[in-house]
Amino acid sequence: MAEQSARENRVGAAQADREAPVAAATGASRPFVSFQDVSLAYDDSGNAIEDISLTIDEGEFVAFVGPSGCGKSTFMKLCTGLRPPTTGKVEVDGKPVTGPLKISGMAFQNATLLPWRTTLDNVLLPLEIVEPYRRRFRRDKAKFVEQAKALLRTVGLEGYEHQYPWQLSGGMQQRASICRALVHEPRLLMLDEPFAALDAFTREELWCVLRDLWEAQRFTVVLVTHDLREAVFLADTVYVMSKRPGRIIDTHRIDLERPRGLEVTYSEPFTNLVHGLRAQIGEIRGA
Amino acid sequence: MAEQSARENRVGAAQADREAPVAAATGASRPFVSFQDVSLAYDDSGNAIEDISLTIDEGEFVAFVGPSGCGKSTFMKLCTGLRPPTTGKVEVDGKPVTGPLKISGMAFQNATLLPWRTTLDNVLLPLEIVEPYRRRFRRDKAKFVEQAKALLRTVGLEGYEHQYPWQLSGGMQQRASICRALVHEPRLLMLDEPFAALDAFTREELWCVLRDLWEAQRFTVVLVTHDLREAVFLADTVYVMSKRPGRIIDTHRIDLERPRGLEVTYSEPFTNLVHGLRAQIGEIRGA
Amino acid sequence: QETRIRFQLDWRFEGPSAPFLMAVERGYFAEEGLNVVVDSGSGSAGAINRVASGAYEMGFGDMNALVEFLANNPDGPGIKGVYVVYDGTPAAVFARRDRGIESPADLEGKTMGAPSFDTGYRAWGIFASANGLAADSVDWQNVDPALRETLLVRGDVDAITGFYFTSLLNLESRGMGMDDLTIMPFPEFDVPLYGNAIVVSNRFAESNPEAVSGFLRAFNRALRETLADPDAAIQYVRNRDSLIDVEMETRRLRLAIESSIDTEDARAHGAGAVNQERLERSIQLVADAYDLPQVPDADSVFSSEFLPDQQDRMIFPD
Amino acid sequence: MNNRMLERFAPWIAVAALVVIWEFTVWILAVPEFIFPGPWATAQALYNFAGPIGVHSWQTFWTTMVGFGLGVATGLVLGFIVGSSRFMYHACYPLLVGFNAIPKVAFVPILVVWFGIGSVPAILTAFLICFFPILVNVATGLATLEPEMEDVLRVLGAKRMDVLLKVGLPRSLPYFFASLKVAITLAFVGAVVSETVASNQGIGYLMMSAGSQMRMPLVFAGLIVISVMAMIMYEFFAQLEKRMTGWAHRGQSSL
Amino acid sequence: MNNRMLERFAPWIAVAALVVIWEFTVWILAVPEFIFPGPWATAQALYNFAGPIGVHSWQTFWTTMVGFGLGVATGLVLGFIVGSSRFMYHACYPLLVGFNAIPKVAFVPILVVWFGIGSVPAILTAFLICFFPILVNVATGLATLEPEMEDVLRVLGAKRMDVLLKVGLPRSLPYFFASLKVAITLAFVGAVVSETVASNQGIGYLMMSAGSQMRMPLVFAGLIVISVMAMIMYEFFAQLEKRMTGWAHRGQSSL
Ligand SMILES: Nc1ncnc2c1ncn2[C@@H]1O[C@H](COP(=O)(O)OP(=O)(O)OP(=O)(O)O)[C@@H](O)[C@H]1O
Ligand SMILES: Nc1ncnc2c1ncn2[C@@H]1O[C@H](COP(=O)(O)OP(=O)(O)OP(=O)(O)O)[C@@H](O)[C@H]1O
Ligand SMILES: Cc1ncc(C[n+]2csc(CCO)c2C)c(N)n1
Ligand SMILES: [Mg+2]
Ligand SMILES: [Mg+2]
Repeated sequence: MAEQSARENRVGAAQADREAPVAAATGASRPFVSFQDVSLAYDDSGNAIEDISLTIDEGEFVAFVGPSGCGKSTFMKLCTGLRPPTTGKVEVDGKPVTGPLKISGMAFQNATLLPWRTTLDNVLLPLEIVEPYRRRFRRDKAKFVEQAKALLRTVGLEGYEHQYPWQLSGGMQQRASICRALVHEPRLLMLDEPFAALDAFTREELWCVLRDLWEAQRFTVVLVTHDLREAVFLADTVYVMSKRPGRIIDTHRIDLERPRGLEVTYSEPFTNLVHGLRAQIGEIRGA
Repeated sequence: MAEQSARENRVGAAQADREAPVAAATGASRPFVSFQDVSLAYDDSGNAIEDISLTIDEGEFVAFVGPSGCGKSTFMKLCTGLRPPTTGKVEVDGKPVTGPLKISGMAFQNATLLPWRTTLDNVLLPLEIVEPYRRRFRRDKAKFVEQAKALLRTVGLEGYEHQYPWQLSGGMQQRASICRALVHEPRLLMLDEPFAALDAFTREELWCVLRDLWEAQRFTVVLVTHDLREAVFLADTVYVMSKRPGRIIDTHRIDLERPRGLEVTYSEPFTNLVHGLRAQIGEIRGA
Repeated sequence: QETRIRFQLDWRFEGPSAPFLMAVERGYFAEEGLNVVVDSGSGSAGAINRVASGAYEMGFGDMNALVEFLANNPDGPGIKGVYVVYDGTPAAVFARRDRGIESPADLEGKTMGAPSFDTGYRAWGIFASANGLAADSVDWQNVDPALRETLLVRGDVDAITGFYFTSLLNLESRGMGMDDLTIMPFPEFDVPLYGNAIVVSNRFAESNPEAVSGFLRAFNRALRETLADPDAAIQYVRNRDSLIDVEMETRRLRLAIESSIDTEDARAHGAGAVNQERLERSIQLVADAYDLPQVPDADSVFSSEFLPDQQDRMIFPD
Repeated sequence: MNNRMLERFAPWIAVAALVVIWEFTVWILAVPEFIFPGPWATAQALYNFAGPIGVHSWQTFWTTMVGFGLGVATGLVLGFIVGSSRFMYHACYPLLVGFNAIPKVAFVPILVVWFGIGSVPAILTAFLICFFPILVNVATGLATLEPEMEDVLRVLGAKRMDVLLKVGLPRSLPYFFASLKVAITLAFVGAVVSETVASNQGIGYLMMSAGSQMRMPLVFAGLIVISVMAMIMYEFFAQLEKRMTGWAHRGQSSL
Repeated sequence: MNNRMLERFAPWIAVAALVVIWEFTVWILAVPEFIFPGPWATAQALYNFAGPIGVHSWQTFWTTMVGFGLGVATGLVLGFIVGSSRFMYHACYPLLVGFNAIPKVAFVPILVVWFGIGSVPAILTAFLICFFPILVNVATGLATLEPEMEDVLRVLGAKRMDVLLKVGLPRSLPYFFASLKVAITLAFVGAVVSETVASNQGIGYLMMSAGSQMRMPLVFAGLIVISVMAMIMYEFFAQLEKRMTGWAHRGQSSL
């Protein structure tokens, strides 16, 4: 059953999927992020991404996969408004994106923790900036600190709250950075290869943490990853991007039942999906 | 496929006109790196790694795996002399390590390219520092540039030589950093999660590049990775480290025949090894 | 109802400022209904500027600089002298005897040092023509006031100009005494210029003529006591600035009195006053030597109307 | 531990070395006291006039501090403005450089006319002379902020001001402190120079007055006192810096 | 394009604004010319004395440049030493701060005595006054080098010198240029101040001499000329900086 749908997707018209995205598990879906013919050229060396058109529903969990340098991080920057598109239109929550959004949280590809702040203070940063936390920050500091500590605990950083980022290992920095992206409960969560520096077990543990958070709050997630199992396990939709200039060349709906447990990764539909994706990316690279 | 073999050939060609590689230890092995009861504590929060005793032979390819934060990068720092051990003794090439070695090349966990140098100049950096290249650098610059460009080509960065690091994607930076570690043909090559930011295909391609270089020159390689398939595919010996404080809790000899082709990764002995390792690491974490 | 007067000295608190400080401390100004604040200055010419600018009501500055100011700023704020203290300009030439300089004529072809604002340098043309010397027959070196004596002692220059009672002391402390020097004070070499005078801005003098008269009365009284007992007067300087070298300042005060205050003219006409004819002549000389655009009127340069009576100004001890 | 001891005593060792060199130079070149007094004569002057020197020092110290405070505030604000807008950068920088190439003594007479002689011209001169290095380093810090670090805040929808306060300033803090070291010395120079022209008090007055009486040991005593005051301020900032920018100096520990 | 034009003209707009403010201030406060001449009187003086001003400017310019060159070299070397050793940092920094708090005019007489009247004291004063900001920024750059970046070279067995040259210096280059901006202004101040003490040439002499003749417009013309020379040097360094530290200013383009 699932195998069949995977095959359908691979063969099926990407066009159709894009125009009519299927509702996220809740049922009623509302377009939240929409790209219309978006291209971006950093300089005169040509487009980094090209002609991207897609819609992400509110509460949808999407993943992007594609070869290194294809423009995934660039897509993230466009989505959060860090960069304006060279051509085309980006809309989030019905409004055109003119500058950085106030509703997003992002874990960058490299952790970019601020070296003058302890891990805890780094995680608290969004609460100092984003309303309505900002207004209450001084008053409710103790509460916020508790929240941040709880979050750090879930990623296994208990006891490192008062360490500076440079005192953490690469993987620990990355985990702290994930906490920073989550702490203010953003409506749009952007994760750029958030688990790349982690061992398989920690990674899978964090998949579950993320899954549970998402199940509970149903924010919109955009995940960039090179781990196809990760993409399939977590996402509702997986977008496949081509080599530079990056275009969306395929869209896979992942219909695995939710909530998904780790055991699903050993199921056949899952492995089929992963292998399908893998083969497709292999083709792209060959092309 | 054809493209890949062409690439491999080019690597080989670049190799041919280089210096005579260090005595390739095909059979006769000689201890090259030796750790005796080494521990390191960064601060008073306790040991980061503890009681490490091991020997790495000249020309051996070893891999380290272990949970995030267990001390793998710390081990690398000890090995290259960037840090002195708190207790114990580190010897490389028969001499105690008192400061940074002059015979090593290292790809750090985060790319750490110098932002004021173009990609090409970043790759050339070791040649400006390490003897005997240093002495000849001005004279033979054109030749060195050719070598560096060839190396960049093998990792798929052709055309990006004159870009600055911040104009590259995360994975591209990491690939440039690998080139920088290789360009001066170090006798001891240290790679700290070098392929973490790459998609599966680029990654496997680079496995082969690394394998071929190693087969040709038989330098000593220490690889840290979270990808168990990577460890098993490339290494002669896989060391498994425990949670912090990191100790070596197991050593796996990988007896897969060399040279190994990518098809070996689908063979049963390979998958058994990977699963075995995986299970073991799962236990460590559980403990 | 006290009248407030900000008073600008020509220089730091040194021996010659004794009468001003004495008048403050003994309450002579207060007795005249004045509240006088005395500030140290940074040059006899600078004092003119500071009074003219309105930063100070009165000051102690160089008459020749005053002439220059009036000539350059005919439409500017008026300022005038009301009491000449240094009847003869203290400017003097100090020359090295071992360079064969015994008289003005010997200065020909020599190198002389002075700061560019020094009266001796500015009025050099007057000195030269009065002594039969071509004005451009010496080379001038611009040097900081604190450096000129050092350069003379080291022989970098053959002669310097400077205030008599300052340069002499400075040279002596560098081991060059009267015996090694040919000293040519301008007044003794037919330069009739006046030296420093008490000056007042016209604006203040017009609105507070009584205050100006009162100031001069009080000052005149203090000057009399200073002339009578310089050693005692120095105490008032010391009280204001405890860092001074009492012995040296006493010496400076005595030299100032001998060379510039207690002159024949002053003894004859009383301290503070000017000789109208000499004043006019010196204005003309300054106008020529300084190359001024016009010659200020003698009445705009000095006014005797605020001076105490002549017999009150006969203050010189026998 | 031994190393730390060495560090603690390093400044004293250096001072001692300097005094020895000074004495030795004066002795070997037979420099006369009225040009360049030796440390001994200077120490005597310091001792003999300790009282008045103390009074004058205090005057110089507080005027310098007020001017310095103004300078820091102005330097920060202008640095902010210049560093965060390309237009202001291009418009203001050349002018500011031009302004700062003017010896500030030239302004003292004007200040005297407006404010009379005394503490105000000294404060203002100290201020005018010392804000520029701060401005330059703050502006440079903000203008060279890595976009990656900026993005961390921008992605949260932070306002420009937030970015500057939370990333720009902390990041340029080591250089801000560096500029304080330059600025404090200039502030002292400014105050002292102003006092030489327009004051009855302060080390500048003392030096001028001693200089015109050719008492070079006293002049040098004044110079020493300025140096010492500046060094004390330096120590103060060094402590502050240590607490606030330890993260930036972490490399040093392993050297 | 429009933006770039605006940037190009920004300094001229600022200069024009300044002149207007200057004229307006002089006019509204009715400041007399003998204290603070307006731009018109200054311009006239500039025009009327263009010849001598040119000669004096050239003297000041070249002495300043020589002194500045020495200062840059010394600042770099001392910054290197101070920035790369904790011991030297602790030993030298306080002393250097103390030294720099001393107004350099105080040394001019000594320099004149040792080197005679002429260009040498001006050069040396410019040098003494300008090396410190460079030293401070270079030292700070080296002392705050991220260990991660250092390790890139250290792992190759690079000598300390290599690390400093290949990583330390490039990394602190933006701040090195920042310090040049401060240093060039100080160098001009130093040369001019020295010329006022003992010289027959240079803008310092011209200003002294004009000042003693109460020709304030000419004094101000001198000040303007110094400013302009400093601004020209600034433009020169700005061009150099643009070529050499573009990588550090990359954030600005997107602002
Ligand atoms: N700031 C920049 N200036 C110029 N070019 C850039 C810049 N950032 C990225 N690029 C280029 O844009 C392309 C896409 O980069 P991007 O970072 O989006 O890739 P990516 O898909 O995230 O790759 P990776 O998986 O390696 O992180 C690359 O070719 C890169 O060289
Ligand atoms: N500079 C430092 N100062 C203090 N503690 C440090 C420092 N660097 C690392 N540590 C600590 O040492 C431990 C081991 O760190 P290390 O970087 O070696 O881990 P790792 O095995 O490389 O982990 P990862 O896979 O996440 O990169 C961690 O707990 C970390 O917090
Ligand atoms: C850094 C610096 N040091 C000293 C001075 C002061 N100055 C210049 S000229 C002069 C003597 C005037 O007769 C004095 C005291 C300054 N402006 N800037
Ligand atoms: Mg990326
Ligand atoms: Mg690591």
